[in-house]
Amino acid sequence: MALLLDVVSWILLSAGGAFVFIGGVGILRMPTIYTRMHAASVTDTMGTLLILLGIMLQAGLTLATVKLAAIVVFLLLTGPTASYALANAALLSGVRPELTTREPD
Amino acid sequence: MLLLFGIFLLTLLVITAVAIVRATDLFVAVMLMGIFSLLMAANFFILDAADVALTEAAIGAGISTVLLLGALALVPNRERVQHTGRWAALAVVSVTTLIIVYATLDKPRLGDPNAPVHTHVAPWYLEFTPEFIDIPNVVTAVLGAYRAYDTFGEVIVVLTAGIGVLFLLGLPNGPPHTAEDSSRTRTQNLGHHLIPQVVGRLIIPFIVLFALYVQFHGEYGPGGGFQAGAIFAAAVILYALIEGEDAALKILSPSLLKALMAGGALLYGATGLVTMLLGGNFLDYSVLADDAVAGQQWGIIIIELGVGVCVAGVLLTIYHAFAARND
Amino acid sequence: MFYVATVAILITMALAVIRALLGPTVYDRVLAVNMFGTKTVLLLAVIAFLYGRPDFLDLALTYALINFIGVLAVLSFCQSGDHEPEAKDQSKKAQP
Amino acid sequence: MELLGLYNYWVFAVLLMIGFYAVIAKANMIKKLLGLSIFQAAVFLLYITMDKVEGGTAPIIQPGVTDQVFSNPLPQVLILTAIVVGISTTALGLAIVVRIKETYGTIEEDETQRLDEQA
Repeated sequence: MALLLDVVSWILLSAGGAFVFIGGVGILRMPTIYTRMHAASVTDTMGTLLILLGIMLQAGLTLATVKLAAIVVFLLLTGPTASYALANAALLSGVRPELTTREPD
Repeated sequence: MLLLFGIFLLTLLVITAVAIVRATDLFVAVMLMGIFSLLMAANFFILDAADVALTEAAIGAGISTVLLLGALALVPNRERVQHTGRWAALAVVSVTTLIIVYATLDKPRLGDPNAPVHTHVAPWYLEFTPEFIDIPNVVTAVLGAYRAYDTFGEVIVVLTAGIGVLFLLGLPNGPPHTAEDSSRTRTQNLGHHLIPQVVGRLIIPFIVLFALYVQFHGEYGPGGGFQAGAIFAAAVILYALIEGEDAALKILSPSLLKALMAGGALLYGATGLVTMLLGGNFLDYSVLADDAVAGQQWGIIIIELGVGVCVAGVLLTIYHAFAARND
Repeated sequence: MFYVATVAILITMALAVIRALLGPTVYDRVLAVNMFGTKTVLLLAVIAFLYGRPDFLDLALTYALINFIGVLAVLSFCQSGDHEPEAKDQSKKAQP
Repeated sequence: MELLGLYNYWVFAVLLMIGFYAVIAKANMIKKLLGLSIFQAAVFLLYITMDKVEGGTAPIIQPGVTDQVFSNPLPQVLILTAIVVGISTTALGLAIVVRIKETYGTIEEDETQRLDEQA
């Protein structure tokens, strides 16, 4: 049982790490601000969820798990809000999304 | 392994600091200060200073950015590029850096248990706190009881800074704006942005609750008055951002804020006077209860409350002072 | 087992810092700061468990609760009108 | 490995001087204040580096756990209060800068000095 928990949380942590890393590559390599925002916010949600779930499995039924669950809930609420506010601020100041595909350089 | 993580984070810290100094757009510099603060908090945590990391988190994760942006809205955002004296300054700085690095070669290595700093008073604190004060968090014990004079001084400095900002900028006086100003207010806040408003309203109670937890759990885990005051101030600032200045000032009016500022410091000082009246020394809490240990615990809880109220009052006063200038 | 996740988070933090330094618009930097904040929450949570002191999750909770206030402040700073951030210097590139 | 134990102090030295450079070489007053914040953060780092003990943990006593090594609580107390004092004094500095802007119309140090000399 303990071994199974370890294996599952290992998988969750590694997958979460992979998502987080993909988000990092996305924020660096995507061409415009809105695409970068997309890469960052989507992978943020998934990576956060997986990593914190993996830690939760290790913590077991303790106060720490409750706190981790609270962190997950608050991050799921505030992350998209921050993305919304940021996209709005960018749009307000006149950075337009690029709707056509660009010729590869 | 954790040592390597620390080195990695410290390197990022240096890179960010260089970028802050090089940025010509002050808005960019303020944003980079956000990253700088996050890195500092992570480093503090890796260096086993949970309380300090929590303080940096509470201050850096909202309040410092908000205050800097509040000031930046009142001054030009762009730094004028000038080149006079750059090389002289660079030379001075480089030479001094080398001298300090040379001086550090004699410092004890990181984590050396025989370093002089660990052999003087710290072992005494760690050994006798369970006996004299009996709370798990030694940092809170040192802050509230052993070095209470020191902390009182710091609270007075915070209060003085708040009074100074009041003298320089002032708070809006009189009743908050009414109907004829409401059109102006609507464009000032984020009220027409539905998502931040809904999420903000949902999350503000939790932030206040968490501030209370940090305030009263500070004897058992990381936390205390300084952190709780900052977190509470962050909650009210969030309210002001989504509902508008006037709504926030209606709840915590300028006169109430001034009362909180002074009252928190006064509570701290009054505790000291009470202990003197009861026959002890200034801020020697042993006389507050029949049992000396229980008295110490009561004293710490009371002065932490005073610290929290004072810090929250000062930070909110400063925020409102900058926001009021923005009209 | 926490080390894999920690290393991934640290590398991502470095990538976010690079984006914050490169810009080109101020909003890229704000995005990087925000992402860096989420990654710090994760890092603090993971390190709390690496140290075996799960009671230090309070720190991660603090950031999870109040880190987005900074971005909201940026939004209200931007919409207050005459103080448009001037660093649209290279943002023309992003416009068609 | 022996020298890596000093890395924190070197970062302290470099950060301190980066902040100092901003204070002496930049004319913009907000930039000077940001430099001062970096300077301050460097000092925080120095103190917190000194509190670390090899194999130690934060000085919060866990019930039922004995023979734990704790890091030094004293530097933590000093820095904890200093962080809050730091933000308050930075805010005071920002307030002064705002008033200078209202009086002189600029926040560049050399321009305010020139205006002073003309007056």
